Amino acid sequence: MELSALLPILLGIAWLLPLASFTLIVLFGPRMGKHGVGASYLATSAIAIGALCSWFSLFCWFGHYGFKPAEHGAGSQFAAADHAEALTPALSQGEKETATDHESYPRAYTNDLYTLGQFGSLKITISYYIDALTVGMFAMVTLIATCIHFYAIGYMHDELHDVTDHEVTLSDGHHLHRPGRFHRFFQYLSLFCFSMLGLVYAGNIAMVFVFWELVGICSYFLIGFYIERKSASNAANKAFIVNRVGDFGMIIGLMALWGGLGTFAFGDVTDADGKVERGIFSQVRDPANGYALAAPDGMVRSAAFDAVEEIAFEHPGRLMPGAAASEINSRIPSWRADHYGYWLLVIAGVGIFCGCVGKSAQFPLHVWLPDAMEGPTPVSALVHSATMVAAGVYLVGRFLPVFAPEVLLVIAYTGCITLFIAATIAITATDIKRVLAYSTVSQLGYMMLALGVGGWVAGLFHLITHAFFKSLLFMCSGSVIHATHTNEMTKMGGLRKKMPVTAYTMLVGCLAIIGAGIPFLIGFSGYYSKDAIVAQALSFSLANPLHGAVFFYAAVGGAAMTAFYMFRLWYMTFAGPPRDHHIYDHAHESPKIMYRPLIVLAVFAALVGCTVPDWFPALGGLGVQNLLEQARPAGELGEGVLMAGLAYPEEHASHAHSIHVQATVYAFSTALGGFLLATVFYGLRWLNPADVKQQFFPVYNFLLNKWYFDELYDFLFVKPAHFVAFLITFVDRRLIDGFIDNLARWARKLAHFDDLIDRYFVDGLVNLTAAWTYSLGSSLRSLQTGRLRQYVMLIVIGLVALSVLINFASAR
Amino acid sequence: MEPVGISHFMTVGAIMFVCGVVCMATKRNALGVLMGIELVLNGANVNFVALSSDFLTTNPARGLGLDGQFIALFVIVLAAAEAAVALAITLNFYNNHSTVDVDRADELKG
Amino acid sequence: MAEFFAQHMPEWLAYLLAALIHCALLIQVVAVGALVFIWLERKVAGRIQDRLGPTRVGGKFGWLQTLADGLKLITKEDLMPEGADGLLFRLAPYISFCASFCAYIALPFSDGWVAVQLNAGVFFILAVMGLEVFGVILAGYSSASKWSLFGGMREAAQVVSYEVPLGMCVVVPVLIAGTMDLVEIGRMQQGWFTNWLIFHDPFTFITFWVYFTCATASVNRAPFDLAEAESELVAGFHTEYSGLRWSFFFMAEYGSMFAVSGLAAILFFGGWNGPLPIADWLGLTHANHPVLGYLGNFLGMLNFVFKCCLWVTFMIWVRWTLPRLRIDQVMKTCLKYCTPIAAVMFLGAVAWTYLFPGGVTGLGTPYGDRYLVEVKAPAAEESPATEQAGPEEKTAARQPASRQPAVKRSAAGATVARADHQKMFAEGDR
Amino acid sequence: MNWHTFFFLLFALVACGFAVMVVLSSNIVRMALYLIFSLGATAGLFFLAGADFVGAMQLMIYVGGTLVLLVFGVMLTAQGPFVSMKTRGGDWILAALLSGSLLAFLVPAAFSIKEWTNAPPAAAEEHHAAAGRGRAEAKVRFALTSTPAENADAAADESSTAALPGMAAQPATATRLGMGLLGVRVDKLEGRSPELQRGMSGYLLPFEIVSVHLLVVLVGAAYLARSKRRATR
Repeated sequence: MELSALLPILLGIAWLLPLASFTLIVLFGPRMGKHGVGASYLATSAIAIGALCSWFSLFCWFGHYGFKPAEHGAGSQFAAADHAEALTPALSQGEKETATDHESYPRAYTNDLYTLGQFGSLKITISYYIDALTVGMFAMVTLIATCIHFYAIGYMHDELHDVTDHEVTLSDGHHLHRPGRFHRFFQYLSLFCFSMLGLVYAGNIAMVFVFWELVGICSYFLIGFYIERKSASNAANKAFIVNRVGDFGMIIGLMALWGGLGTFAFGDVTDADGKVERGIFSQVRDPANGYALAAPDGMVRSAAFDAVEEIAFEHPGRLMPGAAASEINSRIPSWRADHYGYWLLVIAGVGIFCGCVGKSAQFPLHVWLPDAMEGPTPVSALVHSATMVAAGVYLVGRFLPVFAPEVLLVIAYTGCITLFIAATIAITATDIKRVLAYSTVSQLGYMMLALGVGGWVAGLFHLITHAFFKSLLFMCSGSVIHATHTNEMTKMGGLRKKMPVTAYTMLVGCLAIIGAGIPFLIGFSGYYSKDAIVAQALSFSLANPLHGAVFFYAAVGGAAMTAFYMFRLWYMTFAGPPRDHHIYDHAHESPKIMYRPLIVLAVFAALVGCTVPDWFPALGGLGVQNLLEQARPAGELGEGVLMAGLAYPEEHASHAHSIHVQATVYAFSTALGGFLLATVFYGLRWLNPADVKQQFFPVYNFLLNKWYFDELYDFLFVKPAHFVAFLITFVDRRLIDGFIDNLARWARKLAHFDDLIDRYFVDGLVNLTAAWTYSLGSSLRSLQTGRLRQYVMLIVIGLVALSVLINFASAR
Repeated sequence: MEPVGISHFMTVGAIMFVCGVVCMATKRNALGVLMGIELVLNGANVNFVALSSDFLTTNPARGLGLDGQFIALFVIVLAAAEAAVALAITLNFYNNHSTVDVDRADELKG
Repeated sequence: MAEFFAQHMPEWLAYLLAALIHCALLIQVVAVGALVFIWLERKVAGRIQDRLGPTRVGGKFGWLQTLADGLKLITKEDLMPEGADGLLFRLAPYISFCASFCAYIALPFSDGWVAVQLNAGVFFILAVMGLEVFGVILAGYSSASKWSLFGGMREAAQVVSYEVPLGMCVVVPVLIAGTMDLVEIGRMQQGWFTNWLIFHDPFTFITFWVYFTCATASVNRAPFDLAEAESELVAGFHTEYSGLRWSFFFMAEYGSMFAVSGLAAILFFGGWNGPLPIADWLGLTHANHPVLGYLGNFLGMLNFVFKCCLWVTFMIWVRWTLPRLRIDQVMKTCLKYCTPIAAVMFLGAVAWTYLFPGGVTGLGTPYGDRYLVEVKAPAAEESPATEQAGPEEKTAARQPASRQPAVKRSAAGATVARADHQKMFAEGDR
Repeated sequence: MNWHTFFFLLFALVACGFAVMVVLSSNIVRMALYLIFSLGATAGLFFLAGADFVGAMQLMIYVGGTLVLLVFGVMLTAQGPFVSMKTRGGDWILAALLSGSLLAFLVPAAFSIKEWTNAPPAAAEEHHAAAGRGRAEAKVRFALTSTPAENADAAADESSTAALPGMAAQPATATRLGMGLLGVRVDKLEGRSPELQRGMSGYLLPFEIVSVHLLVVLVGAAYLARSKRRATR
């Protein structure tokens, strides 16, 4: 089977199976086995089969394209464009494959599966866009989701029977007692998997948006899983509303894109009659123009609408005669040279990035993610660390060809700020899950930063490695919480003796996230991805000293902070003597079904970053980085138009030895510093953190209160909103209601009058009729004699009469 | 008289029909009424069958064809059903009133 | 025959004469049959009860005993009860007898030896035999005796009930043959005895026994002779009858026995065809010479009569073996056993003919496909060749090549195209 | 006067005569008997009209089933006063008037259409031409052969000589009725007239409905006639 036909089917199956599982659980969930336990099996098997399909398609991809990216032509600047040149014609021809030319392998498959509707030029379709990134994402998401499903079977077993929620106190003083919601949890998980995979599978931005919102609603459901808890429902609302803010920007971006380009599709889609509809990518970066970023014609035309109208007036006649159109077209290049339309492109990019900011919890919309930890831990592991929050990063990666350098700079700054703020907060947090949540935010900032400085592979590579180790960390923390029934690290300690598997898998996760490894030789997955980011930041700072230095130091400092808070976490939880003996005595290792996925994920977290060396037989070059390299968008990122002097270096430049070594040394040494600091404070307990706390009391408080973001937002947005609502309530209650009440009073009086008419006049008439009918009926009643024979006689008389009539009628 | 045609059959049918009607109208015995109904149905059947015949008319194409016989068959079958139910009703009536006089069955008169 | 007469005399006289000859011949069957069977019954009863039965009249076997009885009955006084409804009382035995006798009109004794080859022969026989019950009912009513009335009522209930399974049983061979023409059904079973419909499939085999039970019940033979249950009702419906009228009832009963046996023989046992096609081997066919054909037919008639007698004897045997059933048992037998079994057999036979249109054993010639013959548009052109063709041609006609008609219809419809209502008066003798 | 006419007259007379006697008789049992004769003769009329299957049905279901049932009912209720319930004179007069007027319309109506009287067209040529179309000849002859061979011969040239004109045009009906009840109108294929060939609508659905109807009636009748005393006991 052709790869072009196979991949959509395999990935489509992986995508749709969770939907089937969701539907079945919605319909029959409570009846699946005892207390709906079958729902978990259904959901797990659905995503497991999906994982098989995804991995199979990954193997197919490797089998077809090899492990390494396509050869680059002699390090030329246009090397990428070179192979991308082959890419886009292949795209435009759908799935044409010319095996003769090595360079012309299609790197992406896109096509419409089903047209939902066509409104003029607006075509809403279900389509797919599959390249190496898609395949890699599928493999990652389904694998982690499968592990988490298994894990959740164990973690959520409390929900199999009636639950008494000790965190909810009812008005009568009792704790809430409710039936278990086991099946519902898996129902949401399935829906989430479907949505997430659909988001990755999607071939157009409209479909992306739909699934974007779907993952949002799933997140909402899952955060609010313990809906009775005030904090949980608040957190769910917060997540949803904050995301709306970002999505608003995203809609603006979508509109700008569609208004300018007239399409939602990513790649060029060939429809049934061979007509090629050019997608966003090829319109923004025209293959004929060497994949250079340029404002497309549509954007230029709409930006220069003054001039367009002028030309239209000059050519009398209706509806833009051909002469006017050709005139306009002929002047488009000159307008473009004047940067008409470039702003539109920037707006589109920033708008789309807004959506990503919301979803990926970037500054200033990062506030929802820590609160989202109210959801069950498997949810945190799957949704709020590994997949959904990474969707924003994924989308930025996917749209990188569309982003102008200015947009990228915005992205980089956003990521940079996020990275720093989140890392600082994570240092002081004591809730184990919150630490991880801020860590997640911080790492997402890393990714954004990487993408913003042009490190396409670096950012997405970190996305994938982070997904593994962060989900691992979350699941380990879940295991700890499961064992201790508390989130507070201050009550833990020494748990590694009680739960070794959890402790050491978590250690693997910590090592992975801080990027531990033997420099220049081998390391955990984070070692590779973080190195790549730091290297790219360094490379960028060489090209743009002004911005670049900020980014580089943020990245390096972030590495140090990461190492510190992660090992702070690990030491506080697992090392040293126990702080709370009651909790310690009751702690126990989690069941097999929970710690086995941990082991699987630990293996992946450790190894996923490695690239098999080239000299290794058969598997040489196997690695995520090379896989992502195959999906790298064509064309250079270029230079800023609005901001002169903003230049983006090729990502390959960061592989240069000088940069690479420098970056590795920086990253490793800072991480080591952070690690040592944490060891001194928490592992060996040579220094007392409380002293430091007192010394830096204002800073500590500032960080403990999360930079007062929630208070700030409360003051800026929530309070004014409450005030406006109060005003509106006043108007509603006093003015409008009063008016309506008076109206009603009048209507009542009128109705009373009407009632009199009704009762005496209308009813009188009706009663009179009824009385007449009644008397008529009783007088006619005597005709009904009950004599059968009489009836027969009458029938016969009627028959004869009828015959007579007919006879006369026909005689006439 | 010769040749025999549909008209003759229909005359027979008419006579049976009228006899049946008179039977229904005059008999006080419920079963007599029932017999009258049977006669009426048979009179109709004679007509149907005659009209379905090919050689009782100079223009068979305008006849009913086999459809007439189909209808006759259905009439026969339904008459059987009707007789069964009518008999059951009559017996019930007889059980309850100890008579089969239809003139006595006038409890629902106005 | 009528044609032969018509050459010498006016047409109406010829047909009248032919009809009378038929009547005379058929009445012989009933009358002589009754004579023989009554004698047979007494002999069999005697043997079963370990006695000799009649021995004196007419030599060693007492075979003239019935005749002597008949003479006695004729000479008896014809009594009528005082409160009786005279007209009905007198009429009842004749109705019974006529109904029984009428059945013979459509009963073929040999290939073509039938008074009227009716298109719906099976149906006709069943219908007419059903009329016999009127005689019994009227006799029961008009006798002004409660025994008689009870007998008549029982008879009415029993006959009406048993007509249902009887009709369903008869439908099974009709379904396989695809025609209701008894002559056609008989012809289909020619050849070896494996061609007999009773051996067609397991369902017909069972159907036959159900048919036989129901037939026994519908002719009021023991163990179903509730209408004349001596031990309860004195003599049932004919309590008040005497003399010749009484003997008419008996003639009717034996006539009916013979008729249902004949029907059984035709529907299930190959009719006039012997177990082996001896007549064919001897060349006794019309194809060779009319006279030879006549001889063959005569042989067939002997076959047929032998089979009928066999089943009548069987009925007699049953009568003297089994005790009489109670009325509720009778109804139960009918409604709870015979009817469902017959229904299942019917469905089974349908399924069988559908699944094995060519038969399964290979022993018998498959004849179920006889009714799968192509329609020929105008009815007048329907050649009776199929019907009249020799066995070889029939086989040829059954070849698969001829089985491709778009619309299928009964060959019976084709073959009996000429067997018209007018033939009721026609000579069937060849 | 031929046999057909003769038998028609015979059956018609029996049917009508006994029908009238049903009306005139006041004894319910006699009425039943007369009804039997009347309906039996009607069956004969059906045979004469070429509807042999319907005739057999009439005998079997009507006479053999329905009327037995009726007689059964008569005998169940035929106690003293109900055997003969006299009709009042006024009723008779009224009934006679009505029946007379009804007949006065029906009989002329029966003869109102020329072709129904089956009278041959005036010219003899037309008479023969009509015979070719399958019209019944007034004179009915019988196909009588003594051997199958002759029979075959006679049948072979049946269409040309029209030895049995009426019958040839109207073949036996049982199979075609059966097929029609199963929904296949083979009779319409037989070229009666192009007008009639239009449509192949059969009677499968009515047949099924009637079957179910009969079942319902069976159950209903059993329910109505069941012994209620037993239930209270």
